[in-house]
Amino acid sequence: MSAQTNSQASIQTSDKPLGREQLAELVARDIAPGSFVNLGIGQPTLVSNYLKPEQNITLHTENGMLGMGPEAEGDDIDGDLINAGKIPVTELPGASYFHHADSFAIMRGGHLDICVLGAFQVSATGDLANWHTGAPDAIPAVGGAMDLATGAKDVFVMMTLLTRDGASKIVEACTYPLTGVGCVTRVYTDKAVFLTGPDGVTVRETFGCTFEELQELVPVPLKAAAAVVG
Amino acid sequence: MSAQTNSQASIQTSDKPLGREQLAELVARDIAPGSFVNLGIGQPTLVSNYLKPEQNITLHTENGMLGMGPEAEGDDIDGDLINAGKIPVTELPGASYFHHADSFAIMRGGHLDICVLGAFQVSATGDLANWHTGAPDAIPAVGGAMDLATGAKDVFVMMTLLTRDGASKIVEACTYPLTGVGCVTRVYTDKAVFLTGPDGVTVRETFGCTFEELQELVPVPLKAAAAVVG
Amino acid sequence: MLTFVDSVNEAVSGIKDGSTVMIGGFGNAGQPFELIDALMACGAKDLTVVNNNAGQGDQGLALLIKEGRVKKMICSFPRQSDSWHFDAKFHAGEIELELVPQGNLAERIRAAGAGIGGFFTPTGYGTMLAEGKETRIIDGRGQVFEMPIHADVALIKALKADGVGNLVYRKTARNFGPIMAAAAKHTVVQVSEIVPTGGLDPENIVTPGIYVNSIVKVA
Amino acid sequence: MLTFVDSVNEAVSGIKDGSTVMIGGFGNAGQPFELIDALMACGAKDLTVVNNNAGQGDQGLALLIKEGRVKKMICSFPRQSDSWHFDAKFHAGEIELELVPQGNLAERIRAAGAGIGGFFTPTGYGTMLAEGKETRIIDGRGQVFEMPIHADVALIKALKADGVGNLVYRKTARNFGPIMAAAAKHTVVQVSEIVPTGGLDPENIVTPGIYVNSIVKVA
Repeated sequence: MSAQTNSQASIQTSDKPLGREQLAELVARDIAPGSFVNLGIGQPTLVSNYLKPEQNITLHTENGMLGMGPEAEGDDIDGDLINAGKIPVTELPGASYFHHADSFAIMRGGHLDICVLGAFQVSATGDLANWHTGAPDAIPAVGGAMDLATGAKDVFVMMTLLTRDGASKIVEACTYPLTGVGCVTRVYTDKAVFLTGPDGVTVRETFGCTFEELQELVPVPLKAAAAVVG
Repeated sequence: MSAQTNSQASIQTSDKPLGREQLAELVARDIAPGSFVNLGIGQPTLVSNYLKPEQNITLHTENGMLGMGPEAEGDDIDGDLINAGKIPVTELPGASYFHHADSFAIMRGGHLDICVLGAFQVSATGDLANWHTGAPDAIPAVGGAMDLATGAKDVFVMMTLLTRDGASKIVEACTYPLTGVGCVTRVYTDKAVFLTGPDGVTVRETFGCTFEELQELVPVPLKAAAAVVG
Repeated sequence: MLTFVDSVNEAVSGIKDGSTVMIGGFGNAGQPFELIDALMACGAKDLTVVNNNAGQGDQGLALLIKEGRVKKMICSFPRQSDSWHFDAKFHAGEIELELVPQGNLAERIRAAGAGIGGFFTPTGYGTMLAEGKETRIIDGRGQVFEMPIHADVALIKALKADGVGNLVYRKTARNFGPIMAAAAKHTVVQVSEIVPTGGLDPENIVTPGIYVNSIVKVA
Repeated sequence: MLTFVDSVNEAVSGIKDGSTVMIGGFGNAGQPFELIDALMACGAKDLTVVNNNAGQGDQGLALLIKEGRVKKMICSFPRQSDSWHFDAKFHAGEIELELVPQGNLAERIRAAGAGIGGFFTPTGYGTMLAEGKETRIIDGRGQVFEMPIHADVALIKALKADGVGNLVYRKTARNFGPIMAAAAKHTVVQVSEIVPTGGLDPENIVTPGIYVNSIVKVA
């Protein structure tokens, strides 16, 4: 019991919850050197600001490019060079262009090391819901979300842990329509980093709360990361 | 009956059976201007010698090229530029190269107007047997034959009508292993040109024999081409 | 048979009421704006349109939808901040939507061009977009059966064409062009430049001329 | 992870007994002769080899077969005038043959790289090569179900690589290279030239570096 208490204490790595930028910086730091990565639209795009040149990360955009550079500004803006969010971007040395089927073959064939996505909900077994609120009058739009969720070797989710109403977005089973089944491997939130998989949810670290406080917020049983326990 | 006799007489367009070169010339003449064509290994390759520049025919080779030119000679021989028969060829202006899946997509997707193939047998309904003798000790080798037979809009066969033993290669049902089912649309032989399809076998023209003499040789009911009857 | 035509109106003249029309482009990149305008002008209706989106703002595909000329959209991302014409038609029940994950859209278009009768993919398995579709477990993964998407006509944009219809594209404007060109019975291409045959390197052709039927140069 | 290695022997060191190895090339064009020689030298046995043919003459793949290192061949055209080593092993019942129509071979390799679980194709329907396989009628055509072909290692030849592993090929030597690179867990490429990153036009890359693991320059 005291060992567990120790473990719970030791995984709190920050006194405060992380902000969006801090979270992006953390995700960037966790991406292994040499990885091929797709950053989803919205919050995941922030990660690119914190990737270091020595990490040698190659960014993929599903509209047909590897080796995507930063957002284009001023004279560099070229209407033929955009990312999946339709924002003008730049091309890095070593870039390549390909058509949509070849681009999605990269995703679907399991060649991307990591994709980073936003989410409405993630289940205890890694199911992802991030494309559709399920509201009867909502016009559904899926884009490449299901291909990324299903195809990448690792699917990282970035989100706040709680909804505006204070409900946990990590849930026993998703109530929103699914994007993919059992696909999420890691969840980065303002309050903790979770590892998800067939064995359930493991907490790697917490921010501004203890393991026990976190467990109070999340309606699925949590484990503390074994590596940190020792 | 006399109308039929007339028709039978009128479709004899040559006093003698055609030789291999004459047959190749006839096939070449029958290919519509602007067509995309794949010529199989062996006798069909001869057709390329009789294509006229004004026909504007584009040749495809399944190992990854459109716009193939004549066989290469002397200094033009380049080990990286070969046809499906592994013979050095040349490149014409407007040529393009692509990988094997893209090349077979051209064939399998129905984009070739015509392929010309050799055959062991063709059935009354256009089944093709041209890849395997079926002998128990034979090592089977199929290459692209099934893809061509199944994919091209029109499949022309070039062969002698009779085997060395005098048996018709146009048969009620193939006894050799099939390459494709109901795929052959036209058969060019030394003794006649046949149109094949779901409605049976129609004789377009005969060489060195009458319709009746031809029917004696071929064990399936023949019709004379309606267009020639008039 | 390849023809070079003088006007976009002539280029789209083969599009009839009830045609299935693929339209290239992702965002504005690769969108054949002038051909879409010509499609608007030609009057064809009851169209099934295949595009990644369902029109934006008050132009192009959005206008075609507004005017009630599109019976059905096959797309992956119809909802955008300025997709008000589609939104209105959809809520009024006046347009049919087949929503397809973007990778399935691309692969189904590719399958049509490559003569594939259908394929299994993990994308969409276990989601509402697989409802009513055949599924099976292959190598331990749930997979969904998807069918090819064929079209009567494709309208696409390329950078250059040569005299035999070989095409090259520019940057991410390539997107759906090459696969739509192969999937349609009749492919219409607007290009910025026409070069003599032999003017494009055979190693760098992205769409071979066999897939191209009509080319029009747009200034 | 991409590495540039100094020798072909080092390049093939990941090949183990029982590996499935794809070997590029059609005829001599695109054949990675030096990598095949290194595979011969490394001693790995019980191999499954995927190649269009089954070796010719007394070199390369033919030697590997002669030495009994190949348990199974997956190919479209094993019988050639000089395929005597394969012929002998086959007649002695010492090698297994999976004969695949060439287009199915290419499409199955492509499917592996693209994450397709299987597909239906008209090629082979009604023939002995469809015996025992699932079939169905789609749009009035008989079709056969074919599964992807994955590999542990691909050995291919390209013309040039840049510093991030992007590849370009030369003429019909391109053939199986791009699809095998995508279908294997580990892709080894022999190239004639290595150019600095940025030295290949992004529009003209045929195999993006994401598919490449080891590059060796062969004089």
